[in-house]
Amino acid sequence: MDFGFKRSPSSAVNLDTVDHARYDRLVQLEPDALTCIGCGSCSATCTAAPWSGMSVRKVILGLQRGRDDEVDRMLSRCMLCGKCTMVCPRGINTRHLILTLCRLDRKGEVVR
Amino acid sequence: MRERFADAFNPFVIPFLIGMLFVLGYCLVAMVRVVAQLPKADRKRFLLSLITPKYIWMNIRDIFLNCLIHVKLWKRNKVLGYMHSSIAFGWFMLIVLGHLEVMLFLPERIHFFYYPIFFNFFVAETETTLEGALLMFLMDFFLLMVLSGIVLAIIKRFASRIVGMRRTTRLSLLDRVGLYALWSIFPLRLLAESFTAHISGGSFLTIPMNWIFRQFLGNDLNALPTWWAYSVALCVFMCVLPFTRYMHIPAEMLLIPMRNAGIRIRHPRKGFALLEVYSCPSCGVCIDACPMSVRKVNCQYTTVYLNRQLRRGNERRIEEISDKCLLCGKCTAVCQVGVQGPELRVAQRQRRKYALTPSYAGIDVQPMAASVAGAGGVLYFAGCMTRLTPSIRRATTSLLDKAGVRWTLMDEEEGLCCGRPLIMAGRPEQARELIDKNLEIIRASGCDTLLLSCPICYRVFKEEYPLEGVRVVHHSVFFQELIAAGRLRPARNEKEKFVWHDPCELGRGCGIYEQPRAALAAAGELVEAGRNRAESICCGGSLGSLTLGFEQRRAMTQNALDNLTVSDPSSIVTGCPLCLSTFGRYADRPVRDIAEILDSHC
Amino acid sequence: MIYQGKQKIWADYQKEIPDNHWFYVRSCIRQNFFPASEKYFLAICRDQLGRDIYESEHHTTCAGIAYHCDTIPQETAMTVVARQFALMTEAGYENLVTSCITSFGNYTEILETWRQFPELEEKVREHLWKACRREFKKPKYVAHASDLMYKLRGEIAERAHFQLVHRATGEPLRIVEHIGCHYSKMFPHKGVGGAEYPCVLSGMAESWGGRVIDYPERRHCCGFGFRQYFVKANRGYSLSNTHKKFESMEPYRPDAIITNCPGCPYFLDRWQYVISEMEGKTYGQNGYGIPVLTYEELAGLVLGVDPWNLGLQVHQVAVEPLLDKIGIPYDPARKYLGMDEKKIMTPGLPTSLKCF
Amino acid sequence: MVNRNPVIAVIGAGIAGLEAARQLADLGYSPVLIEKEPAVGGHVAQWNRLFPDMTPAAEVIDALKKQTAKIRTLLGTEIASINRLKDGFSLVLTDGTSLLCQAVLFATGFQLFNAAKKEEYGYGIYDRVITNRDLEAWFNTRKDMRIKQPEAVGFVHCVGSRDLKAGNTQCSKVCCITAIKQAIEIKEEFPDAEVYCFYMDLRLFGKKYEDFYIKAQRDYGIHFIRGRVSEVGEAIDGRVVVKAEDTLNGKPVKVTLDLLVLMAGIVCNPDAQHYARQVGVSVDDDGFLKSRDNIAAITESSRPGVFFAGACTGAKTIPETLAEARSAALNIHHYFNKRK
Repeated sequence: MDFGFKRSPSSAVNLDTVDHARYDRLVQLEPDALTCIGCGSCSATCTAAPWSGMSVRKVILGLQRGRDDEVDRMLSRCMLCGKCTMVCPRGINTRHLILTLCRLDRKGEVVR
Repeated sequence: MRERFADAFNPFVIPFLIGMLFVLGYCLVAMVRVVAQLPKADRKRFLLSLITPKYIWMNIRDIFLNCLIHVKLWKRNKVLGYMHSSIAFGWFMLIVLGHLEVMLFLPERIHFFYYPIFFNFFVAETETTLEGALLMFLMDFFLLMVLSGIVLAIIKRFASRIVGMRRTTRLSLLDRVGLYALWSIFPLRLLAESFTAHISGGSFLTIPMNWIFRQFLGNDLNALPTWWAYSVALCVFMCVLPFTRYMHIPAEMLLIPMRNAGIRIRHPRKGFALLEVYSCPSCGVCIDACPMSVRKVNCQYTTVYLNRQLRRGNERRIEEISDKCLLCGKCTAVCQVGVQGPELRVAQRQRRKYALTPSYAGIDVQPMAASVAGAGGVLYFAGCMTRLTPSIRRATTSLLDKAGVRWTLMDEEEGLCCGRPLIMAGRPEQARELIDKNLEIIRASGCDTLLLSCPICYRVFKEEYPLEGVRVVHHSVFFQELIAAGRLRPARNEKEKFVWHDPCELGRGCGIYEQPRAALAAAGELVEAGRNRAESICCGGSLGSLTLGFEQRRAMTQNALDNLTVSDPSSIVTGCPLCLSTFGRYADRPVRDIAEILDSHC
Repeated sequence: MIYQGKQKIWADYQKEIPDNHWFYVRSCIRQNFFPASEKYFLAICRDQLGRDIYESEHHTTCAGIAYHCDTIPQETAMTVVARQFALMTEAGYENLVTSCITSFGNYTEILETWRQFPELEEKVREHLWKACRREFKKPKYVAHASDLMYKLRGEIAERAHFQLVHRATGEPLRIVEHIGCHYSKMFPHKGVGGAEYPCVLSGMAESWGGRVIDYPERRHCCGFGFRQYFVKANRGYSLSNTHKKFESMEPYRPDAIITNCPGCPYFLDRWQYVISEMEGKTYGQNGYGIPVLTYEELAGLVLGVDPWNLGLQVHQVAVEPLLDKIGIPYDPARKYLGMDEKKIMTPGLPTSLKCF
Repeated sequence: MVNRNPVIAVIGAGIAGLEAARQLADLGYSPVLIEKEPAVGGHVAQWNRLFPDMTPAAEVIDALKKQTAKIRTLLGTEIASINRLKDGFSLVLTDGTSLLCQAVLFATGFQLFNAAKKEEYGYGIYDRVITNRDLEAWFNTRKDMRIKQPEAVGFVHCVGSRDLKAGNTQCSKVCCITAIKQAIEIKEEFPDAEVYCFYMDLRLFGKKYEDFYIKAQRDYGIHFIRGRVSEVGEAIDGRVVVKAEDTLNGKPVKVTLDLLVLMAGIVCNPDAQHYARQVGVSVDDDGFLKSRDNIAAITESSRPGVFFAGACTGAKTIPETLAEARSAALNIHHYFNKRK
């Protein structure tokens, strides 16, 4: 019988071991991504957000925290309407950032 | 009238023959390749058009007007127009007349390629006969015409501003070779014919020169070398032609019938795209036209260089150039041969491979349902951008109410993107998914008019959505009609001075120029921008560019604003939310959407 | 690690612990898990160190478990606690020492609440009177039994038969101290050494010859956390906490874990078995687990009490390796003999955790 | 100009004291600088470079020193007691002498929060945990065993600021920008090191601060994590394990660092409170000296003849402090003009 003896996975992110290859490549191609201040304007204005939870802020952060599945889930809902780029207070070209990310595989290589 | 040489041959014609055969052979092969690369349907369509009288006439006319007379260029710039047509048409006439002479006097020699070209060497004619004198005169006349063109060309090369071009293209090495060959051909012909004028006869140009030469050197010795030089110059020109911008001369002759047949770019590198690339004369008109060129560093991203890189197959540069462009379409508008810069670039963007492909199939459109069934029902799609410029939406809906239109919003709470941004980014399949979703909503609404206040949306709904029975209309047009029908009565205010900015997607994109102006004229005084209509300057905010940074766009916006304010309007009016917010950022005077203006006057 | 830094902090968190005359309240669960611990605490204090410690058979639970499981309101708990105070007052004592950490936390929390809301205290006095006609004086001092033993550690060291030293190498044993959350995390100044670096257990371990090791997850809860363990759905969470601690202490190769809380030793001990069954992983040296002792058991060992009388046989993790290291004699044959020297049942052996 | 030249006791010879004394001297008064340390310059003298232009702190101090060279300065001297007289004050100094003056200027400055009080961060317990001051000292001397080729460095903002539990609910104002400055300097020293800043809020209010921040992000790739460090532990190799919540991500984060720098906040100098009580000047509930008015008269106390300059009334940046010192001098000048 089941006594409930199991190990729940830890939700903590270990920055020592987290894999951020894709993020590193991204900031090479789109250095402005570094200047994100997580203000959330992009998410707030996002056309896809209401039904998909898309958020460029979370994408940029998620990549640094190794949450690639979540990142891909969000990216695959973006419609490239470009509103996020219009509102970004730091002038990040979020639209191209998304396109660039879609071209990178998990290892951060541009797919050919 | 007598033939000078019994064997009707001289070795100096050999270079010319080589060049001639080479260039003809090359062009033939190239032409076959291009046609072969077309998709089956397109090829059929094209070949059919070649035997359809309507198209035949159209093609002949266009080729004559564009390739020889360069009417487009005349309209844009008289000097350049004269320069090009004098060379092209003059040369053409020299060839025609040459053949005419042969046909008239020595029909049996017509099968010699070189005879018409070097007629004056092989045949001694007297100008005493009428036709002789006439032909001689015409020959010299057209030669003079060409020479005048050449002189202009040389001036243009060294001081482009004199002929009214701010920037001109950087020439590649072969281009230079071709250029100098071209320049030398006609002076050499003049020399050659002058040296032989006392034997073969001549006219107002060659006779006097012949006389001058005879004062200080015996001609007969000089005659042959000059003919050699003339033939060699021709040879050089024809041999390098396929590898230089001069390839546009033959290419355009194929491009025109294909375009007339309605062929479009289907493959980024093959068929029609390839043909367009080769049709580019790298004249550089697009450099000045391109809104990006306000910053000199951006000149390298203009269409002329895209075509050059496409010829060279330099993938890195091709990607750079393709992604930088705003897709405003200005280059196409001014291009003499009508190379479609934006379409070419989008095609390149479509080549990309992606690790991640978005999908919208899962979206449930139920929450977005809107209903406005029945005749006269207007479904208003405000669009994503309009959410950042709510004034447009408010003004539009208020105008609809004032005109008593029965309407409903398609994206009241939330909505989907129209798909145009995805298409611009080179992801048409994904756009297709969105289009299907939006179609569901539109069809379900039962509307008979789809109203759009955003040209980006308007264009894609018009071009890509199968909306039989539903009228797709931009609000500027819709309101103009309401005014015409007297359902809207704007109070005209003389004191207000409006300038209309033609949004790229609305103007060049959909050819809508006059209705907005008419509507504005009803509200106040309408003034024009320095460059307007098909040549209006992109606001710099376009979604077309993937890589232009925010700061880089500023200069373009500023330049567009300077162009809009030449006649000092009291406010700048546009019909695009993107232009509105982009201009609004830097404008020194109010920027309004046409709906706002009309609403405040009704 | 700068040891002086810790000493400085310890100096800031010294609580006054009277030397003698205590009223002792037992823990609900320890009597079942570690029956000998409380017995030997009293034995050591009374017989060996000659202290006066009184306990009343009338005292009940402090209701801490029910309170922390959200099954009773604090007022009820307060009234129950008030009754314990009444018993203490009646017995003529004013120093309260508790065996259970949660009780200690509970008493401290209630007294602190009364200090801030005297009206509540009045109300509870009323309740108590109505319920059982009793009255009480608030204790002068509330200490946890480990506080007391910390105070007496020196005297114990003097009487020590054994040192916490590896007999073979002469190296001090590597001891992990685990403090129950309710000891000082709520009121740092009520615990010896405060909340961040409590020295109540490390003090004992060191004065008895051991060396305390500090590892990143030192502060972490054992995972019991009442609702975490009692609610089956949360049990995985409870286990994960313990697992996290073991993973963090493993590289230090600890010889023993000592605790001062009813739940912690139980879970630190039993979860080692569960983890070994689930993942085949053991944390002690060569296949054994890390022995987990209560501070009373440790004191007992130091003072030369027979391991089986201390009830070390009811531990899941085998203590023999530790005994061997220290050099404490024991008779394996007597391990599972009951009080009456008759054999009680011998437990079956785990699959991967080495035991005897 | 006043006929006699009154004596003004300037308590503290940090930048506020020096600047005020210099201005007073120029106005024709005779200020006396009283400094308990053996040297002038206060905290700034211990700093290496100053935000946002990376000006060497020594430059600022040397300039002030030069301008105050002629002013009477009592170094290594503390005040045993202050008594108010009919029109002035008498100070008894620890060197036994006493000083009569007509006005007292508090330039007592601040004290760095004692980072050891945040026990969970283990300052003074873990070798690899240092404070902003320690780091500046290292920039100056390059002598600190704890700093050698770190691969990962962390900065904890708001240590002892905006923290009820640490007894200081105020924002220390300069730590955010200091942390960014020091992070950049660390990155310049050790370009390969990963640098993390753990912050609650980033308060970059001053001129060019935001540019500085963007520079730190874009040019130096410094990671900013919004979340307060909860606790620090020591790994077996002596590095420190830092735990925090990445609040923007809603997940706990854990990172092992070679060096953790605590941004100790600014609290009032206890001596100041002590002297203030003696002259009957009240202490505000934030622990700093209470100005007569926090908007119109920040440099005036509620008592005639007692004036404030600099951080004794609250955390301040260097330019603010200097400006205040000047305005205090001017206040004193008007004060004497009125009396005459």
